Amino acid sequence: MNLELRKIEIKDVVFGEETGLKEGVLTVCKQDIIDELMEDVNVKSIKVDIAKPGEKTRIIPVKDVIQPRIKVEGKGNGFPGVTSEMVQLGSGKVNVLDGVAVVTIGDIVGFQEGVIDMWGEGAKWTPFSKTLNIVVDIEPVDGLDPHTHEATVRVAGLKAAELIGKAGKEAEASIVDKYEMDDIFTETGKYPDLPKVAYVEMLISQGLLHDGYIYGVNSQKILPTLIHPNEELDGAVISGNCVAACDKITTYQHQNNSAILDLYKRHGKDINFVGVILTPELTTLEGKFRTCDYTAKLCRTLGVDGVVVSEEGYGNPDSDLLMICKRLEDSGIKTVLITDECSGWDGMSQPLADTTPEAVAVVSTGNVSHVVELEPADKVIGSAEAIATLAGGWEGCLQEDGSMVCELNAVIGATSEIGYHNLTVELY
Amino acid sequence: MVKEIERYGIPIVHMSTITTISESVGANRIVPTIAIPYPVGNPNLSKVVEEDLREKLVRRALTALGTEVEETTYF
Amino acid sequence: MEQDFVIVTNNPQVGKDLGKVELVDGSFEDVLIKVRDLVHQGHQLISHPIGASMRMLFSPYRSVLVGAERTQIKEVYSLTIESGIDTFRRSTANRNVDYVNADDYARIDLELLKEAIKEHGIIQREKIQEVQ
Amino acid sequence: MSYKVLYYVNQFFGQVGGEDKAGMAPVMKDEKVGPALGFDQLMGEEAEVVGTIICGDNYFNENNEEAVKFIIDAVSEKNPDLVVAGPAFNAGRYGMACAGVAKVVADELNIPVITGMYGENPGLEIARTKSLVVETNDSAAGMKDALAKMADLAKKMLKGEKLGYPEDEGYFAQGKRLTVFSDKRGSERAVEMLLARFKGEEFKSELPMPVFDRVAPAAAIKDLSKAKIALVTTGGIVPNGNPDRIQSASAQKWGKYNIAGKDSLEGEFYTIHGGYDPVYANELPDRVAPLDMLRKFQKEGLIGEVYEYFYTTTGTGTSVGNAITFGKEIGKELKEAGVDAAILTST
Repeated sequence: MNLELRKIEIKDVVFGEETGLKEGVLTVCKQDIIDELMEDVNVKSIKVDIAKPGEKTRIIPVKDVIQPRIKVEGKGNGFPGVTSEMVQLGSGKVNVLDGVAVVTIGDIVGFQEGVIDMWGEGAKWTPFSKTLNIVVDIEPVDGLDPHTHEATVRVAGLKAAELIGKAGKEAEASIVDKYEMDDIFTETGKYPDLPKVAYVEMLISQGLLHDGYIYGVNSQKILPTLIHPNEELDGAVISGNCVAACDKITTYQHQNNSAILDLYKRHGKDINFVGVILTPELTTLEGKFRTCDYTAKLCRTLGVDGVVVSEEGYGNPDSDLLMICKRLEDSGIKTVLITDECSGWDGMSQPLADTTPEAVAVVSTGNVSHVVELEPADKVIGSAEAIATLAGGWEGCLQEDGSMVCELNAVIGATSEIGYHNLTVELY
Repeated sequence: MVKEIERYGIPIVHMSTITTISESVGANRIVPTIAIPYPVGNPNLSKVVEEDLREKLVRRALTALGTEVEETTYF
Repeated sequence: MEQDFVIVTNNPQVGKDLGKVELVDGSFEDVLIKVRDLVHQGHQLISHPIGASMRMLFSPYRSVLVGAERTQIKEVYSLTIESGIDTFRRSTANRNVDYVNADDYARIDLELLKEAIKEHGIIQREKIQEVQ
Repeated sequence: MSYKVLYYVNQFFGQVGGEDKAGMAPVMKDEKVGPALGFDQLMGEEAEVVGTIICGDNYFNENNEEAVKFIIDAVSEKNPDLVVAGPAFNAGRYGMACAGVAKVVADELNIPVITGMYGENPGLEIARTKSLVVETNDSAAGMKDALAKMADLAKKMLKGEKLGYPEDEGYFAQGKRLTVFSDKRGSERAVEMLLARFKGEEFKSELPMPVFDRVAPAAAIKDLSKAKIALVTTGGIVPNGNPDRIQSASAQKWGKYNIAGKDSLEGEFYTIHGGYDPVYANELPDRVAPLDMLRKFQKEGLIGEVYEYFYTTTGTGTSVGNAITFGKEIGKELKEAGVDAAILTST
């Protein structure tokens, strides 16, 4: 497969009469977005806002983050299987509005968290404080069942990104990243001496607000499956997750999966990157045994020498992560895990829910219970109730000057377990 | 605990239900037992049968103490 | 087909229509302790005792599937429920239960429970086919 | 401004006396005694030792409540910026006392503590979580080095400087996992770690799994019929009423109970273990700690005798550090009592 991600550097985003792109400034017509999204009968109202790096703005509760793009050569605009008809992704040329993100908010349940602070202390902890964020607040009609509610908000975000992405159709790219990888046999023919490496990406697959989708197929319904890295970079995987703010993989992070990108960088040089295995994190133990066995079997079938495994979420997925690790190491496959940890406020607790001696190489992306202080915002996009939920975690977390203390687990992407962010943990 | 006691040169047998834990804490002689709430017993059995079971388990533990081992061994 | 599971729950929204219910009059932690006692007696642990995010640990409600009959005491079940209880206590040490959103938690717990029952059902059907 | 330091030593380093004085109650001296003098000199202008607490090791461990109260009062009165204890080298009771001082001063008074110990000192597991523990030699021959390292780190602590990594600075990691920013994102670190593994290069896991060392199996009992066997449990079986108030989980201590003349534990013992349904053990505690069967075998002559004390604690949630300490303490008693073998039951 041969995919070109052509990055168009966006310097600023403004509202205007017509959506378009000129000299690095993206103009967004609010009404266009509202009209497009209101076509869904389940949508009651849409609000659109902009949040830029450095502004004293807080966005909450974030549901998903999506990168606006348009395919300028080859098939597969939008998100095939979800917002457009099914086609094979992974090839062609895509114009990417680099530096812009569509951020959807909308509380499906009252306890949703997921905060992005665009300035100050809070900005350090989330990768999405560095993007120009077009925030789409989606309110559905009353009386929707929660499944339909979630789907409405999810699809609205994807459509908004698609619409905004169209502005990049004619633009010139400043950077062109090429991703080219043939079938495993051809690649191995080219690099016979390089160690073969697979990437196992685990996805929360447990039901409402805890889902991921591959070409629109709920990952709960699949056995672990092999996918070409280009397909994921081209939009084949999207997020249906509304909890686990700090360590869920947003759609944006699937489109720009850092583990895939960093393995790609070494492809043909230090390693032979053979593919991505998407593994559901199920909820029953028997289901977990089955998917973990199956994942290890796929890796063995591919004849890999090493695997990078990334987790999504915290709690029961820790079991899957370590079971996969044990099975791989037992088969002689060198394994590196990426996970976050919960070592308590003081960092003194046992960090993972489970342990296995086989997990000898682990990257920690941060302590989800690490406590950070967020100053009061000048402007809140979203819901004040969500802040109350965020601030209501314990006595004294809301301070007199209006600042609040929260755990990293409320901050979007803080401890991303695909290693998207730059946090780590050191032992003192 | 089991390891620290053995460090004094005292042979020790670990009667335990979760034997993977027993192995990971370094027990050298292990007798797998019945269940967590009743390792050396089984209230679901009749009194006579339970007595017999309990006697066998403890006898096994004593056998373990009287047997030379090189590595983690189950009795 | 005879239902082979019991729902251990403190969630008032879980109805008998889903199957046999062992209603726990108590907290999330009390549900886990009840599950532990059943696992210790030889009930299979069907669904994982804790959720997939920190947020769901602040829920006042939790539902867990265990086997209906005492079958065999398996280490993996004991270890999983023990570590689940440990994780729960560790993660919520400094946190309050989020009662404000109790109804939403109940609703989501119910939805996740239904998915767990479905997932369990698929596996059971496969097993029956193996036997045939 | 010069910082104030308060020093803690045992009877030996406090120049009161040896083992015969180990029972002495704590005293507060306004002068610098023993290592406090050397430490004071090393601190130079930056800090001054304003007093030395001297306490007998046995007193501290046996009259813990009184000792702790004395420490709280003494430290509150002097209000130092730092408390220094030891170094205790490999002296177990002294190490436990230093750990006890660290715990109470850090938890109750929120004043930093520094001490020094050898890696196998039983006090280390508690002390490292409550204070900065400098790694020392196993005997007082290493006093000079130990004090120099302690003084260096003490200066940094007093000035609020960031400490380097434990392995570079010569202290034991406190087990505190700090979330910090890295110059590389997580995925890049993961790929580099995998490459290091391929090349057989050294790499550092960012989340090390707990490691368990092993002990060579002790020799088997040659003649069981002459053996004295001890019964130990982590199942939380205690005399009715739990006289020693052993915790139902995350145990901080163990208990020992005389079982001479008892044919079983039934009726007089029950379980306080928080990790399982207690119904079955309460019905018959011997289902957890099978004294009745041992007695039966004793009568049959299969074994020589059952040791007159039965040892117990709870296994659930108990820290590895405490488990090691309990094992060491119990093992020592068993050894001194001439016990030949032990049965440990766990739930």
